[in-house]
Amino acid sequence: MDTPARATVLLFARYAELAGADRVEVPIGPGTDVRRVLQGLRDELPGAAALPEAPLCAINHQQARLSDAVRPGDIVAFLPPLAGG
Amino acid sequence: MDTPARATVLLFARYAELAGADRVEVPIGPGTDVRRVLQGLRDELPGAAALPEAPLCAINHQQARLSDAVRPGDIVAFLPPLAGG
Amino acid sequence: MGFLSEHPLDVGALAAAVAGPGRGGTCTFLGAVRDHHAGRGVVELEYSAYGPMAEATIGAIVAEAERRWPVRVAAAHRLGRLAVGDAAVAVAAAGAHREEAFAACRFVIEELKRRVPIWKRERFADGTEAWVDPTAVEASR
Amino acid sequence: MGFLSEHPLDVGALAAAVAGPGRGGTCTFLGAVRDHHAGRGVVELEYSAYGPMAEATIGAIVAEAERRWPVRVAAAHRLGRLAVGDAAVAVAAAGAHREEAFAACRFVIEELKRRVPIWKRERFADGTEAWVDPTAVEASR
Repeated sequence: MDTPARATVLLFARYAELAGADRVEVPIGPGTDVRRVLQGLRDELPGAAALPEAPLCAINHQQARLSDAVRPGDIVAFLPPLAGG
Repeated sequence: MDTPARATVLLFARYAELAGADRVEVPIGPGTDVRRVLQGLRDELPGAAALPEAPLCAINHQQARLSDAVRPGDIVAFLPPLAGG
Repeated sequence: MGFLSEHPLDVGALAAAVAGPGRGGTCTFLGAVRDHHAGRGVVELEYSAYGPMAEATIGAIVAEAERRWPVRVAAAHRLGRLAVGDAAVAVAAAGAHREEAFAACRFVIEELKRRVPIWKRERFADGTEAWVDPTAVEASR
Repeated sequence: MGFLSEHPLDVGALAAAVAGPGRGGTCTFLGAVRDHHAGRGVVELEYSAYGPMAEATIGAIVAEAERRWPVRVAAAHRLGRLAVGDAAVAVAAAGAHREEAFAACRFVIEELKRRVPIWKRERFADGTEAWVDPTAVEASR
């Protein structure tokens, strides 16, 4: 049997603190989008329930939308409000 | 007999080149204004005839008008178009 | 040229990097850690970044500025712990005339703040700490 | 702080002079001698000034900027012979926020160019020389 397809989730700054993790491997199936990945995090990590409904997100280091598809091997990132400068 | 009242005229940059002098003592009388000082320069220094009719001018290091009065001991300056920076 | 750095920023080096005999105007901006924020005393900041995305975004912003104006631009953002007065972000833009140097420098610092995935945690004079959320802070400025 | 100088300008020193723990944003402008002007190759410039009036005017412009915005400002203008790339004028403005730092820096360079009695003579690549008259030059920029 194949190992299930996976994506990597990165969490930063306050979101990493809330979730208690800054990097999580998640299983993905056909039709998985960023929103479903976020929902999966909430189900797996109690602290992730405190993440907002619609955080900034990225796929493979590029800004993305919650409705964008996630493919095996993708790196999905959830970004708190930016505070550089 | 008193020595005549005088003012000092300063010329800069292109105006000094035209007039062939950068500092001139000029006699002044009652009612002398900057315009009359300029006319006096034209009469005394052949090259000064090439100065414009209404150059920028200053009295005692402060911008002035051609109609401003010139008093004994004043420093009158005629300034080519400014080109700092 | 755009990059992240764990070491102190040198805005003079950025300005030198964009200088050239045809570029008579250089505008720089240096953002340093202030001793106060939203009415509270600040003693230290810690910056963290989503490194690959942040570097790519800084590079994209620099390239946008260089397309939009006839300028050369360099920009850098510091990461790690910074004390009050330490430089957090530096931008230099040079062009033939001052208009484009000012415009490009301002554009780059605005876009850096808006688009680069960097976060900062403030330690206050009273010993507490907090992540900075500019979306919450604007009202109190 | 505003002054004329016969020696090379150091914009970093001006920026350091206006820095402070509450001033998180510093904008600088450095104007350097370009290798071309109005379509001609330039090899050297010579700046001269009406010294007392120029120093007083630079000081007045700095004071105006510091009254108009919550900033500290330093400005300096070079005199004498300059080669291509040499700094002719430098301005630094620091405030709590970048808006006032940019606005004050821009104001000061514009006013310096408009109001300070300084003149420049250009030596061109073809060996000729001429006084710069900005009132004549604007049309050819």
